[in-house]
Amino acid sequence: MNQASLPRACAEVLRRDLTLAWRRRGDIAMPVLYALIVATLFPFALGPEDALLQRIAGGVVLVTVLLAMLLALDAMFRSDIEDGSLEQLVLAPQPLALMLAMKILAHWLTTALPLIVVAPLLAGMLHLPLAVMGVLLLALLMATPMLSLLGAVLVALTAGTRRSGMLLALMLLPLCVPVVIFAAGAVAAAQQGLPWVAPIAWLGAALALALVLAPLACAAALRIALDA
Amino acid sequence: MNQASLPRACAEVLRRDLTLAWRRRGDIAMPVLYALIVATLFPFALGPEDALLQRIAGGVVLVTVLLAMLLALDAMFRSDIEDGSLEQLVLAPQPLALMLAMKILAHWLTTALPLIVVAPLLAGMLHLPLAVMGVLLLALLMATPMLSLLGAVLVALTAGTRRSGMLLALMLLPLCVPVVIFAAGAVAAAQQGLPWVAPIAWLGAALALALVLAPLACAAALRIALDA
Amino acid sequence: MTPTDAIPLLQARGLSFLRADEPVFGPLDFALHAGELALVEGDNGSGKTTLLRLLAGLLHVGEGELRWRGRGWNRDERAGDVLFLGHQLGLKMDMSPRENLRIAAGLHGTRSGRTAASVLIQVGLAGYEDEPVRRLSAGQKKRAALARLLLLPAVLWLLDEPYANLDRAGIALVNQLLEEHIAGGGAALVTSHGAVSFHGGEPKRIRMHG
Amino acid sequence: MTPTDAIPLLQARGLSFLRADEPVFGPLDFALHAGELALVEGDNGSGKTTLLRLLAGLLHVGEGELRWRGRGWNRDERAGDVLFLGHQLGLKMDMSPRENLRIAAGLHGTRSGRTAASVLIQVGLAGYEDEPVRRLSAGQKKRAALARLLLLPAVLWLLDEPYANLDRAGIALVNQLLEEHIAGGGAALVTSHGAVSFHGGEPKRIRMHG
Amino acid sequence: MSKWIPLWLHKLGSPPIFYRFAGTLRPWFLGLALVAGAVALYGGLALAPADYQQGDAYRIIFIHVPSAWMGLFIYGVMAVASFVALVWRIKLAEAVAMESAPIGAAFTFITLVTGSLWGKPMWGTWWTWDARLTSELVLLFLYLGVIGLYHAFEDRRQGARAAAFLAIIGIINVPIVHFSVNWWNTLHQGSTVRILGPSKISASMLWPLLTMMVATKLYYVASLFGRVRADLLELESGKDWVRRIATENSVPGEQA
Amino acid sequence: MSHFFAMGGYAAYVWPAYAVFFIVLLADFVSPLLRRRRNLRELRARLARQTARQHRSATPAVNS
Ligand code: HEM
Ligand SMILES: Nc1ncnc2c1ncn2[C@@H]1O[C@H](COP(=O)(O)OP(=O)(O)OP(=O)(O)O)[C@@H](O)[C@H]1O
Ligand SMILES: Nc1ncnc2c1ncn2[C@@H]1O[C@H](COP(=O)(O)OP(=O)(O)OP(=O)(O)O)[C@@H](O)[C@H]1O
Ligand SMILES: [Mg+2]
Ligand SMILES: [Mg+2]
Repeated sequence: MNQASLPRACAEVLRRDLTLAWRRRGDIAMPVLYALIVATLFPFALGPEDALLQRIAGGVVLVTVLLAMLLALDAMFRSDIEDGSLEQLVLAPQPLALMLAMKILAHWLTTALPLIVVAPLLAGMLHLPLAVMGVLLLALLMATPMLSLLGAVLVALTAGTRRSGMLLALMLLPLCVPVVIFAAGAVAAAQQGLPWVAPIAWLGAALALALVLAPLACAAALRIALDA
Repeated sequence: MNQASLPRACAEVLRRDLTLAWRRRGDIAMPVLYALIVATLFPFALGPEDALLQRIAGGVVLVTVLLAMLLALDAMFRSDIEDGSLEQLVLAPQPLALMLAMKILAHWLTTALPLIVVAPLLAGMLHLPLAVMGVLLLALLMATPMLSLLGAVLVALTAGTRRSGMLLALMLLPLCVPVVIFAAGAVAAAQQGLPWVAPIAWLGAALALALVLAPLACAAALRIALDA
Repeated sequence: MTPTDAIPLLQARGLSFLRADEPVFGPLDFALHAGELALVEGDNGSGKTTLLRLLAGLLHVGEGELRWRGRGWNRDERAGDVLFLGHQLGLKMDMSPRENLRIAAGLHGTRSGRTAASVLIQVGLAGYEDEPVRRLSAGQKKRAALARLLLLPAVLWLLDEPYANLDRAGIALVNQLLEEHIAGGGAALVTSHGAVSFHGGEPKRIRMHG
Repeated sequence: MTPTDAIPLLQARGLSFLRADEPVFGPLDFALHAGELALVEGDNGSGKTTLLRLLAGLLHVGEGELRWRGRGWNRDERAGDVLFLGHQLGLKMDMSPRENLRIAAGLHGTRSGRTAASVLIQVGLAGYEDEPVRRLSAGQKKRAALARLLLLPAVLWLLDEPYANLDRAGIALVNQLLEEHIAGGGAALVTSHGAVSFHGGEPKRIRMHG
Repeated sequence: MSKWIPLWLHKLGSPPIFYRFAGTLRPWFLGLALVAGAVALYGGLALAPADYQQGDAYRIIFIHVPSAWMGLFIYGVMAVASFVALVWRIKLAEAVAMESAPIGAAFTFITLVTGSLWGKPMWGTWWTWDARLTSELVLLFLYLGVIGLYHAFEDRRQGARAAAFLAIIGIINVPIVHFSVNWWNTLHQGSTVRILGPSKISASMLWPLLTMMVATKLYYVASLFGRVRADLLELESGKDWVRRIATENSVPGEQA
Repeated sequence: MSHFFAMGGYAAYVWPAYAVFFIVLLADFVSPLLRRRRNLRELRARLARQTARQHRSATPAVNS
């Protein structure tokens, strides 16, 4: 009998989710396209005035990326619940929090990372100054894992329900308000030539905390949500 | 044997979808909340400057309502496909296009109508002038059924795939760019005191066309999608 | 006993379904008359479900020919004559069995003398008429779906594994439903792995392999 | 033959599960020893599925007491000892049976001398190892799930209607799996409506009603 | 398990006892709330003089501020009850937590509406994205999230536990939202018009305010008791004591 | 009296505020009463259904 080792289990879960994402690579492209198109709609809806667009560029990119992630979040556990493989994961003799951390990592790699890669393009389309771009990317690198982690906890809570992603949006908003404020604050400060390190540092601290606590909370939430 | 009559079948389908929506009335509230939340995020991301918000209010409300509808669209046939009742509807001895038209109507009533009701609130929070509100509502009344109808055709096309709502967003957004342009054009014109009837009239004409063609296209798309 | 001289309800000649240009099941030839029951037999993966979905009109004919009452194979000819019960039961989970039947009746009409209430008692769901289907057990859900067979008018029943998830009483119920339907001049195609103990004569068999 | 003097693997005393404060099944008392098979019997809706989900640890005990190897009922005690196969098979539709097994092996470990390939041949999926599960028929999917039982190490199997959707060869396969498992000192709880023809002695029976 | 909980508290935790207890106390709380409310209204609307700057518009304060306080206070109660519910699986705590949420949401909603009705004459706008206003809106969303999650579950107790979890995550969030929003607003120079400092308020305005605060607290208890009673009937519908109530109250003509 | 109702010209703001306060709280107070009535009614219906079920299981069981 070959005992299952913890590293092997982690690797297997991560690998599984990445493989599944790859099999559906069309779906990876979707958040990116969604963000692209929403960013495209704004000039149509607001009129193509460069100064106005530039003024709102940072904020619109942030909100767009956030919405795109929100859409993808909903699917984080859905298929696993539907086909019963989440039950199997919960029943496996491995620390659930760690397994879920792997799933969250895979989710971030497949949804947030592509969004971060195209963010400069979006920002460029809305005429964000090049100098601010670095700060925007840094802010996204801090903010998106936060969203993945917080989102995972909430998705786990809704795991036992048949609700759409809307409820998730409602629950996530209060949690992501601080994240958006800090991220947008950093970008705005950079755009005005003010120091922007403080908000980024705050985000970093919060991220470190979330990295430790969110998987545990996620596991607890999942056990509550499945017990019906 | 009691033959099924066409009016009864239509009424039954409409009634069914409305009942189901009522049983999940939480879900009806969700697009509304989603729109509220997105509208709330913008001031956070852009800063609470009233003049700026007023300038972009019309566009943001339009895009927001559109995104909220888009999210809800995805669910139009999903549960019916999953539990096999769409198959049963397709196999029923009734004109499929008409049955689908009823489903689309129910969907519009349960998602778009609540959004239209809260749109003035959203617009008010973003300081859209009161005088423009009427035009915004008129534009929404034209634009949202268009989206429901076009969306239904696309949802039907993607029915056979297991893709997420993203694919839908991707396919729908190019189609709704013209809708957004006309609707936003009308609102912007009204805001600047210019005549705004022409874009609304165009929207109305397109809507009339869609009302006739979309259910037929939807039925055809559905038959193709299920045949796999 | 079976009127082989009459025009068959359903006739297949060299029928097969192609997936990626490969036939899922070999060319099939069979005819089904009113008052006949056919068992579709075959191992797992031999194409029984595929055949039933094809006959229901959900999949299109790959090769060969299908005739309905001796005429062509198109939707309008068969409208209202065929009922299909697949792996997915087609029940709305948030509605009660009674409401589900009501919708089906609105779309298909009802047999004379049958009501949703009477039919639900017959399938053994008395007391569960107004419970959301979501709260029923696997076998109770199946029974709720079977109630549709009793209520709606149709000549041909296509039943994919109707016995799965049912207890002994449930299996006896399905057999009884089939016997009554056949005796009343209906016809049915049934896939099943379990032994079907059918009283009204030996059923026809359609073998999927070979 | 069954070592009733030894500490039972699983022991239930006055066990019941409450839904909206109503017991779904009556208080149950039973004990299961290593090397024993128990059939859970009951009509549709009598609570068989609920019992199995409870024993798997997905639902929490409502009233009464459960003991595992004579000690308390907590997750860490049972870790790795229990395998559950429910109505939902827990297979990823986009992956092949082989890949699905590989993941399960990563989480649970494997029995010595078993490999994914050998196990898939044993359940009759030779030739389908690398086909996405989505493309398998209902019975083939079930077999892919059964392969997990062969590959993973576990003492107690909880099988909810393992015979459903299987052809005769598949049913014989399940019986053979159970016999080997029992003979090797394992235990199993099985719900089923069909007759279970079990060679290694008469199984224990747990009646859900009365 | 919970030996250190005093016996009387333990007894109160039993649903049928609490049902009766709440049933007898509720009218008293309601009556006191109505009396206190009436006194406060008379003091606030009739006795207190008009404000020298705001005129009579300031009289909204007598409902606005107590409601605002209740919105925050009830969130605290909900979070504590949630914690108890999760840790000790006490059914009564679940009911208290979940039935507090709609009351808290109602008060928060009232705060928002009365605030904007006050803001229009004072600030010239119904709404601005001021820090305090915005955090109040976020608080409403927190409440709605808890309510929504609770109702999203088929099984009520499971829903209660999931929503209790969310409520606890939310209370960590309350101070974060508060501070971050402050931080946010000081970045841009959005200034708030706060004319009435607490120190400036005169005694004739203060006592109706405080009386109304007491009235809202009493009302909260009365409303909570009514809601928890209804909830317990639902949660315990399998138990005999509920069936007895059901059959006792049966209306003739209905099948009992 | 009309002076009182005029609220120094702010009647259009003050009275709606109070109206909202009372209407919302009234709704909050009444809703559990209605819910209680409905629940008791449903419970009675459920009890009736249960007796119907017991009737059914009292008729001879098919299983051995
Ligand atoms: C939608 C608009 C408004 C909202 C959401 C709102 C919200 C709040 C909240 C949450 C509090 C409680 C703060 C605490 O106790 O920590 C509060 C207190 C208060 N509000 Fe408002 N408010 C609004 C508009 C106004 C307006 C227009 C005025 C007056 C011009 C006003 C005057 C006050 C006063 C005097 C207090 C008590 C201050 C204190 O406790 O120190 N509010 N408001
Ligand atoms: N999610 C649920 N919510 C409420 N009640 C449920 C739920 N699931 C099942 N029930 C009820 O609990 C009882 C037992 O259900 P369960 O699924 O355990 O039965 P079962 O013995 O597995 O039946 P079957 O043989 O039909 O699968 C049934 O009466 C059913 O109506
Ligand atoms: N969606 C699909 N795409 C590709 N191949 C499929 C698909 N569904 C089924 N197949 C393949 O077609 C064949 C027939 O499948 P079908 O479901 O009709 O079998 P079945 O006779 O119903 O089997 P069972 O008794 O297991 O239900 C199988 O070999 C299966 O692998
Ligand atoms: Mg099949
Ligand atoms: Mg079951």
